[in-house]
Amino acid sequence: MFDDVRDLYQDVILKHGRRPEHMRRLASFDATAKGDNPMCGDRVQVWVKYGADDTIAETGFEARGCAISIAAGDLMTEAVQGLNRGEVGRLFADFGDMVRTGTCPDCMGLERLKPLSGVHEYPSRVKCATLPWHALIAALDDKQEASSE
Amino acid sequence: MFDDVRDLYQDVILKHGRRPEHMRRLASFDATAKGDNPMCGDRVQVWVKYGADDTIAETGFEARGCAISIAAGDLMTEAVQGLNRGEVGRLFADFGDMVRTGTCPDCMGLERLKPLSGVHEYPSRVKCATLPWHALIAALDDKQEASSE
Amino acid sequence: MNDMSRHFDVDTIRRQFPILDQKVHGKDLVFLDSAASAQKPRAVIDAMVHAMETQYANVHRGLHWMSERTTDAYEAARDAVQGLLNAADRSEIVFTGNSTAAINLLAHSYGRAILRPGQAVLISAMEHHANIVPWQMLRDATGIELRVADITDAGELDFADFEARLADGRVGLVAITHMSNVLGTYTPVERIVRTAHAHGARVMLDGSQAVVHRTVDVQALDCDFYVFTGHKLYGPTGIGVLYGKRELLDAMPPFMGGGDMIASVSFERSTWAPVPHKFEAGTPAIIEGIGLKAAVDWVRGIGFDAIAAHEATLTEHALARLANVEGVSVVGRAQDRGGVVSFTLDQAHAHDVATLLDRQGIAVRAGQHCAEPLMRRLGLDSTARASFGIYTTTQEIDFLADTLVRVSEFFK
Amino acid sequence: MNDMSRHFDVDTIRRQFPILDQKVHGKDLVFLDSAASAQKPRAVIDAMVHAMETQYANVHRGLHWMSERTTDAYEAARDAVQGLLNAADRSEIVFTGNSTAAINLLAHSYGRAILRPGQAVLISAMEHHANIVPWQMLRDATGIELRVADITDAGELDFADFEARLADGRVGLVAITHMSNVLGTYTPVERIVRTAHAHGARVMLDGSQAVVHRTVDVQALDCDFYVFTGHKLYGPTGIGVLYGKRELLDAMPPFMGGGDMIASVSFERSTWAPVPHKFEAGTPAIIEGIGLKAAVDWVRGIGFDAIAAHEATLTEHALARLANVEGVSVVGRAQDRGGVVSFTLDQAHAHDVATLLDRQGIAVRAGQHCAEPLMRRLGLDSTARASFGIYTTTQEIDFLADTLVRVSEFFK
Ligand SMILES: Cc1ncc(COP(=O)(O)O)c(C=O)c1O
Ligand SMILES: Cc1ncc(COP(=O)(O)O)c(C=O)c1O
Repeated sequence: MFDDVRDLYQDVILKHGRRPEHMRRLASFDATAKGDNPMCGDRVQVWVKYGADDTIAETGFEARGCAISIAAGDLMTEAVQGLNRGEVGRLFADFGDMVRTGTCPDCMGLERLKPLSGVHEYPSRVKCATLPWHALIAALDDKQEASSE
Repeated sequence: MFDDVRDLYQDVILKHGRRPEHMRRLASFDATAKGDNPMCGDRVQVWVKYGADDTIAETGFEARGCAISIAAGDLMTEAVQGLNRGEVGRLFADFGDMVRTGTCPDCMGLERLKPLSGVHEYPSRVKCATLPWHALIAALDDKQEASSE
Repeated sequence: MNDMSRHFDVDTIRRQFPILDQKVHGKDLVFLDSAASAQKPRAVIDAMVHAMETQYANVHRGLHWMSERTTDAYEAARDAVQGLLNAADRSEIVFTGNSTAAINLLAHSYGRAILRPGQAVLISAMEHHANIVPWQMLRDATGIELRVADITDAGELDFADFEARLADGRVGLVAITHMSNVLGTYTPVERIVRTAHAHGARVMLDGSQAVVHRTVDVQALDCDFYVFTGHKLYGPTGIGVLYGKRELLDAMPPFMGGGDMIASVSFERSTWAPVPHKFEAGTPAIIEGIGLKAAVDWVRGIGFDAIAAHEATLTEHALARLANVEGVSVVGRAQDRGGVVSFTLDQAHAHDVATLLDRQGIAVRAGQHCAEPLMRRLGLDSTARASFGIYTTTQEIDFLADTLVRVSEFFK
Repeated sequence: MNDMSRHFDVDTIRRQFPILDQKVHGKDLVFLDSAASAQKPRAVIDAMVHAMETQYANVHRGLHWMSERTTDAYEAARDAVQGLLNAADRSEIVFTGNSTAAINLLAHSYGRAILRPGQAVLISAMEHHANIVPWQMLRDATGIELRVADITDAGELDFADFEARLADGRVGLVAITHMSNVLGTYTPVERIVRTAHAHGARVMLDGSQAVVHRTVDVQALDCDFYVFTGHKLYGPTGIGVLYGKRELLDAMPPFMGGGDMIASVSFERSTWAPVPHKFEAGTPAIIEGIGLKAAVDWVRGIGFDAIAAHEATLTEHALARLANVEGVSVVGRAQDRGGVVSFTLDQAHAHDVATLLDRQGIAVRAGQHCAEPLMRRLGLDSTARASFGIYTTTQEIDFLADTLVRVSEFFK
C-alpha cells in the first residue's frame, strides 16, 4: 500500500526514527540550543561537546517530533562528528539543497545523510529534516534558540 | 432620448427643481434643522413658523442638491401647510411608502406629492426625496439635525 | 435510518462539489479537513461567477444600475446571515474578513472603549489562537486581565472553574468557543450565557465551527456577540461575520477608518455612519458576500436537522471504527460533540500519519491546530485530526480506519 | 497612432470581460466607473473557479496535497505582487482586505508603536477618506498631529506648502496619494519621497488608483510603504496589499492577532511569526489571492506602456470632447493626469446627470467620491466622474459627450 512513500521512509529513516542512537542529553557539554516548529509542534534540543581545535567531539539531542525529524537529528549527530563550525555550516547548506531538490551533485560528505533526500518530494516536511540542524547551528553560535524560518 | 425617465422627471418636478417657490430662509421662525446626505453631498435646511394650535403656518428651505431633492423640498413646504406635528408624521410615512413602492392606495392628501412617485424606480434616489422631510421632522422635534438613515 | 437521513442523499450532495472528483496521488480525494476549510458547492461558485460576469460594480455609492444591483446582491447577504443566526435586525450583522478579524474588531473596539482597566476577559483552555491572541494583545496594551477557564480531562468546559472565575464580578466579557476545532466539543452555550449574564459579563461566542453544524439562534441564546467565518460554511474565503446586539454595536467606536464607514469627514472631525456600516471600512468583500449568501441559502436549503443527523452518524461511526484500530487514541470524549475527531497513533507521530494518509488520497490535518495552549493542557505535542463535512461518507471513514491499520503496521 | 496602441487591440481586450456584453435598461453597458472598481477579465474569474473546483484547502498548516498545492498557489500571488511593485523581497508584501485595511494596519502598528507623541503625519488635501480617517483616529487616540498639505487650484499638490509643513522636522510619516481618484492628478512621488526623507519623514503612497495605470517600482521610488487594492486592478474584492521595507515591517508590532501570525502561543506570552505572516492573522483570502495573481499576470501581460498609452489617448479625447459640451466644466487640470475625469454641468446636479446617463447605459459616479474635504476645498458639493479602464473605447467617450449634450438640453 505504501510503496510510493519508500523514498521518504527508507528503512534507514524508519530505523533511526524508531530507535535513534544519539537521542540523549550529554552529561557534560559546551553548548546547547533549542529549536521549535510551533506550527506543527516539533521540538528539539541539541547538546555539543567540543574536542581539539574547536571541532565537535560529541553531540546528543532530544526531540519530540516525527520520524523524519528524529532520524534527521540522529543522522546529523553522526555526520558532524569531528567538524568545526565552518564545516558544519557548509554541510548544512549542502544538506538543505539536497532535501529541497533531491540531489546535490557537487556535494561531498553527504553519503550518510542521503537517505533523507526523499524529503524533497514532501515540501511541507523539509522543515522537519532541517529543524535539528537549525538547533545545532544555534548552539555552535552560542545562541539558546534557533530562529524560526 | 430620455422618454423613459419622464416618470421620474415629470414636468412638475423639473419646474420645482429649477425654480423652487419656497427656497428661502424665513426671516422669523420658530424652528429649524439641517439634513445631510454625505454620501452624495446633498444638504438641506428647513425653517418653520407655527400658527395657531401648533400647526405649521409657513415653511422655507434651502438646499444644495439634485432636482429631486429640491422639488421634494418645494412640494413638501406646500403640502405641510396647516398641519400639526402628528399630521406631518403621518403624511411623511405615507409619502415614504409612495416613493419606495410607487403607490399608496390608502393614502390621503398625497395628491400634491404624487409627481414624486416615479422615484420608486430609482432606489438610490429615494433618499433625495426624503431628505427635506427628515430635516422638517427634526425641526418639529426641536432637534438641530436630522439623524442619518 | 431515521427520518432525516432518508431525505439526505450524500451522493446528490457530493455531485454539487466539483472538487470531490479530483484525484490526489492518483487516488480518489478523501477530504477529511473540512474543519480547516470546507469545499465549495457549485451554487457558491456559480453565484460568484454570475456576479463577476453579469452584475458587478462597487457598492453603496453608485447611482447607476450596475452599482444598485450589486449593492442589492451584497446587502442580501446580510439578510441571509440575519436569517441564519435569527438576529433581530439586519444592522446587527457586520461583515469582516474572517472570524479572526471579527474577534480583533471586538477586542479593539469593545475591548478598548467599553471594558475598563480592572475588568477581565474570560476565555477557556480550548480556544483557537484567534480567540486567545487578540485578548492577550488587549491585556498587554491596556492592563485588562485575561482569565482562562479550565477544561476537564474529557475535554469539556470545567463549569465549576468557569463559574468560579466569574465570581468576583470583574469579568466584563466572556469570549468562548461554541465548538472546539480540536476536540469537537460543543460548549453549553445557553448555560454559559445565563451564568455570565448573572455575573454581569457580556458573552461572545466563537461559532467558527459550530455554525457549520447546527442551528444557531442568537436571540434564543441571548449571546451578545457571535462570530463565524465564511470559508468553513462552504462559502468563499475573505469574508467573516460579527453579530452584535444593536445597542452594544451602537455604543462601540469604529475599528478601522475609511470610506463607507463615515457620515461626514472634515480634517477636524469626522462622524460615523450608523451600524453596521460604521464597522465596514472601505470597499467590502462584495463578490465574497454574494458567495456567502449562496452558501447560507444552500446550507439552509438542506437544513441543519439533516446536516446534524448526517454528521452525528459519521461521528459515531468514526469513533466506533477508530476504537478498533490498535494504537489509536481519540483525544477528547465530550458528551455533546460534533464531527471533528482528533487522535494519536502509538507507533507514529501525527505528521508521519498525515503523510502516509495523504499518499492514499486522505486529507487530514496534523499538528497543534492553532490551539497550542490546549495541546499543552492535554500533554500532547500534536494530533492528527479528521473532520467531516456535509459531503463526507461512512465509506470514507471506513477507508480512513482501514488505512490507519496499515499505517500502524508500517511504523511497527 | 503610436507604436504602443498598434499592439493594443481594445476589441480583443473587451472580449475577455464577459460583463461588457450586458445590457442596462436595454442599452449597451458603457462602464465609466472603473476608478470605483474595475470589471474582471476571464483570466481572473477562471483562476478563482479553477481553485474552487480543483485545488482548494486551507493554507500554511496542512501536510496534505490539497493544502500544499493551495499554499503554493496562494504564495505565488505574493511573488506576483513582488514582481508588480519590484519589491526587493517577497516578505515585504503583506496581504490585507483592501487599501483601507492596509492603511489602518499602518496607522495602528506604525502609528502607535513607532511614531511618538509630538510627531506628525502629513497628508494632502486631495486624499480619499481611506487616507484621512485612519490618521484622524490615530491623532484622536494618541495626540500625534495631523497636517494637511494644500493643493493648487489646478488640483496639483502645492509643493511649497508641502515642503513648508515638513520644515520643522516633526513629521514622522507622509501619507499621500499617488493618484487622485477625483481629479486624476498624479502626485510627484519621486520628489515627495526625496523631500520627505530629507526632512526625516517616512513615506507611504496610496497607490489604489496609480497602480492600475502605470509601472510602479518601489525600489526606484524608494518609498517606505505602498498600498493598493485588488478590485481596482481587475482583481477580486476582499484583497489588498501593504508593501513595506523589510526593516520597517520587522520593527512593527502586529495589528491583529490569531492563527497564522504567531510563532508560539501560551496564555502568558505569545511570539510572532516573521513578516509577512506577522501581519496576516487568520485564514487569508486564499481564493482572492489566487485571483489577484491572475489579475497581475494578465495586466503585466498587456504591459503598462500599452495601458498608459491607451489611457492617455482616452483621457485626451475625453478632455477635448467635454470641453465642447456647453455647460460642462472639468474639475482639475493637472499637467500629469490619468484616466479619471470629474465634471459638473451648469444646468443639472451631478445626481440628475448620473441618472440620465444611466438610462442610456452609461455608468458614471456622482457625489463626493469619498473625498469630502477635497470637495470642500474645491467649493463643490458633488461632481460626476467618468473613469476609464483598459477596456474603455473612444466611441464610449463620444457617446458620453453626445449624451451630455442631450442631458443639458433636458434640464435647460
Ligand atoms: C485613492 C484611493 N485610496 C483608497 C481607496 C480605498 O480602496 P478600498 O475601498 O478598496 O479600500 C480608493 C478607492 O476607493 C481610492 O481611490
Ligand atoms: C474555533 C475557531 N475559531 C476561529 C477560527 C479562525 O477562523 P479564520 O481563520 O477563518 O479567521 C477557526 C478556524 O481556523 C476555528 O476553528
